[in-house]
Amino acid sequence: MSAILSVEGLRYAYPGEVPALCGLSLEVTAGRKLAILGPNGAGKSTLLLHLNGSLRPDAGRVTLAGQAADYSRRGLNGWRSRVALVLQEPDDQIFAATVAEDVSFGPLNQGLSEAEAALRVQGALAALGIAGLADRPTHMLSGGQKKRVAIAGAVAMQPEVLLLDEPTAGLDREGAEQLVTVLRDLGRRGMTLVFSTHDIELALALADDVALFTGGTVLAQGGAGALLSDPALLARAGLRPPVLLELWLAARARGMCPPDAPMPRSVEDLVGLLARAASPAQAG
Amino acid sequence: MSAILSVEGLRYAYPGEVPALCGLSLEVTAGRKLAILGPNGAGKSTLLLHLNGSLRPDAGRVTLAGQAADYSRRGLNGWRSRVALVLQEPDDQIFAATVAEDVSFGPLNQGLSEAEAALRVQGALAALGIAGLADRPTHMLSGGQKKRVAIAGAVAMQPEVLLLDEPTAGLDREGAEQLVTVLRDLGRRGMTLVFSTHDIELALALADDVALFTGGTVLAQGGAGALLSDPALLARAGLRPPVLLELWLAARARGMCPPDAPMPRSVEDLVGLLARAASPAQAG
Amino acid sequence: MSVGTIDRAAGLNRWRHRALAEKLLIGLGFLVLAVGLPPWPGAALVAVAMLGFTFAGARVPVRLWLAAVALPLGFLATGSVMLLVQVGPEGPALAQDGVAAAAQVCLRAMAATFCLMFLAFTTPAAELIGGLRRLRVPAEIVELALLTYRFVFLLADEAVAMTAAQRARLGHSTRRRWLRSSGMVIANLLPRAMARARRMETGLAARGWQGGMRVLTQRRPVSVGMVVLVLVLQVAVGVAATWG
Amino acid sequence: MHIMEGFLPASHAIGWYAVSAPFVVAGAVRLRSVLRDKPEARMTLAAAGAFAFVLSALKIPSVTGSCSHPTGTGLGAIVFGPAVMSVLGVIVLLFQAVLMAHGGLTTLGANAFAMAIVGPWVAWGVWKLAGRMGLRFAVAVFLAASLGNLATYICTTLQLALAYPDPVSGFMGAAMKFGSIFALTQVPLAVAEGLLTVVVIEALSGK
Repeated sequence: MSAILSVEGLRYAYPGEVPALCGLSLEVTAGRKLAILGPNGAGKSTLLLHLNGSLRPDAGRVTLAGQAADYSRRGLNGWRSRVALVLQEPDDQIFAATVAEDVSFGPLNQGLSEAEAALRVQGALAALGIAGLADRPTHMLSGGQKKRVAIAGAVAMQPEVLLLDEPTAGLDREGAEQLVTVLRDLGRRGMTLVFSTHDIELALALADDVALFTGGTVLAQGGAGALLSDPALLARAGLRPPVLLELWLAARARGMCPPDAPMPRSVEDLVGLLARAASPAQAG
Repeated sequence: MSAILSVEGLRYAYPGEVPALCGLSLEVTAGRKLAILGPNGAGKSTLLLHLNGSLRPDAGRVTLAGQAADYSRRGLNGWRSRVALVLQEPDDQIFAATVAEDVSFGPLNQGLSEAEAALRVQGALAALGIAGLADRPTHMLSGGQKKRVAIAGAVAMQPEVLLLDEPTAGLDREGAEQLVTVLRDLGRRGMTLVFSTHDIELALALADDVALFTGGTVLAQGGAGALLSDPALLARAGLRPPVLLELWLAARARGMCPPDAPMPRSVEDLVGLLARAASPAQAG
Repeated sequence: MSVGTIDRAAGLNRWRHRALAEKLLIGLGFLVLAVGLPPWPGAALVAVAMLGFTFAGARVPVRLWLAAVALPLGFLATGSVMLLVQVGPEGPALAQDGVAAAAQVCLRAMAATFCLMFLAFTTPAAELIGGLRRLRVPAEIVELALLTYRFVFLLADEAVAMTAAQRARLGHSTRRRWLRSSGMVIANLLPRAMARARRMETGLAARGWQGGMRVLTQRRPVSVGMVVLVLVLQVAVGVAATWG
Repeated sequence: MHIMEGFLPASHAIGWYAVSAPFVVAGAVRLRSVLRDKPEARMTLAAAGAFAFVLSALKIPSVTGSCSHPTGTGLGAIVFGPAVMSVLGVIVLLFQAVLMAHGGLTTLGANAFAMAIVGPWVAWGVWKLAGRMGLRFAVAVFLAASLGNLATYICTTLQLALAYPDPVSGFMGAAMKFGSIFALTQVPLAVAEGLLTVVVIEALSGK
């Protein structure tokens, strides 16, 4: 368990505005999926922009694999090869005419040959499940497709860490579920994921760890299970537990669930728990 | 129960594209809240644009309070005074420098005097719970505030029907809940609401009736309770029931809920049902 | 027709995957013939050939094509009326050779327009712009054009949405209000365009952008048969028009 | 008013390319050095170009009851300067040709001269002059935009008259012919564009 990225005492204010980050510290553990969870306007995007050097803090520091951040042009290039950022709005990152062209942009910027870049493009499109879209003009994609193309553009750079700003914003449930599957898959291949979201259900479905954000600081950081099932803590960040956990907690409080059972992550889990409690004879 | 708006056999294709609406019929009952529910790309926004005459169908017809739609300039002006439309993206509809100025845009266009328009603005801002923002510059609003300003701009025209495209898109849970409260309130004052959404939880929380959309047609229209708790039907539209109803259905299937109990609309409702079933002695 | 209608058709027609060079040879080659040869029978032959390539070859949807050609034909109608009339000391009168002159111009302009329409309907604008690179246009200018292309669709969508929102609030109910509303749309579009530019800058920097905008472009193989066919046709048209 | 594809004889098409080329090449050279120093200026300029394009696709009502599209040359010249507009203007004209079948490739030189060179420079000149004369802000904007628009049309008229001189009265007669047709539609449009630009600039400076 090593911190691949960490920030300490980060402060930042956009010129002429109130501070967006007010002395914030956070660790990103290699190989895990971290949700930056909080309401809109809490400073989540601003933090992500600091994690790949797009913004430079007013005070505090960012450390990449133990090394203090290097904001020289060269330093930034190396940093962004290791830590890729996917913005919330895919249209802010997709600029080329076709999907394959667009995804090749990052690898070519990394100085790869055309042949290597072509392989990277293939690999990234396959990983995102959009190999069939390679020749599609980028302005003819649906919202969900655009999102995946933007992520493929980052994945093609083979970063160690992938930062995603509100990855499921604007997607319908099916689109969001497909994306979660793809992201889980990337995590399984060893990529570290950090994503911001105001959607606690997404955090429950995808995150190993959660950092609870509010008003430019981290209220709490820890394992997803513990944090997301603490209604008092969530309330302080203006959030409510996921419906599933709310039910679980309510049922447990009334003795309808075994108190020592693990947190349910799906409807099936919870129904199983309730059923076990209702007919204890079947329980393990 | 009279239909204030109805469409029959509506067909529409954007030039050079596959049809967005393929022979669609639908009724909007006065005084009720109708959710147009379906995945992205199902044609929901296109339908809303037909309901206030922004688009003219290739075939089929739209009827407003029993009268066939009149697409003359005069007819459209009258129609849009009675049926107001709020787009998904507030930035697309907020133009003026301050909130009050922006909200006055519609009433002034209706030919009201400045004094009358000012009253309308006051009323609309109060109805949306943002009277305090009247003098705020529009570029200094948060996402949730912008949304309410956009709705106030429509409400100030005192329409009979309010059409809303994805009203909670991009809002966090708190913002969405506040908006739902405001919209319920408008409904209580007699305004007919039609909103599109891919969020089945929103439909559950707000709608009286639901029209289930997929691929440019209405799969089913009916009361929210019956439709949203029919997993087979929802699956055909690429949707899953709300987590709450999924749990309810799963629990009922296992005999953990009374089969004749009404559909729960909140976590508390469901826990109550489960508790009643677990200790039948307490049950009514 | 919206801003993207023709370009969308260009991305969907049967010849979408033909090499750019072939389509340029057809479109530009015949365009040069249309303007360079005597209109009768040169331009007439070009027009027929282009209709063949457009509809039999690329299978461009006729209805869209007709909608797009209406605008230039409107211009042609007004323009050629001018050629029918002459203005002398005793006022306007029918020009002596006016009919012949107008017919010639009409023929040439129509043939040339068909060539332009062939290119527009079979080749996405981005591919055409990419072709400028090979004409040694400086990379910076080509990249600027490509980014402009990208922004055009995004801003056009925003403008369409803003206009729809204004209509819904009766912003076009009188001419005066319409003018004012249009001004507001434009005034709101400019800062949004600039904000978009800034966000794109961040987005691309995150992808290692250092100034250049190199991407892998797919070069499609040129079909020798097609090139020979086109060249033979062009020579034939040239010969027929010059000695015919 | 774009001159349509193929409307000009070959010699005129080539001639106007030759006339426009120095302006556009000078603009491109200048732009290239700007872009080398500040790569991020690409984004801003591309956004400006797209803005000009979208502007030209918007319908605005004219005083006579017809409606048409603003040229945006005045607004562009005031906001971005005329030198930049020469290159952006050519890019926009190219897109108008291939995305809307508006204008053409053989007539690109002639259209560029009218819309990307004459219009912006006249608008910019009027804008500067009006400023020096101490005219009111709104009046200066109005004059710059409407005269820039008008200059574009006068230029197009002269281009057409040069190509198709009247059989009896020659170039002057043709200029009157084309001019009288355009005057009917274009003068009100120039006024509309002037008013529109005032609304835009005032709203912009209010933000």
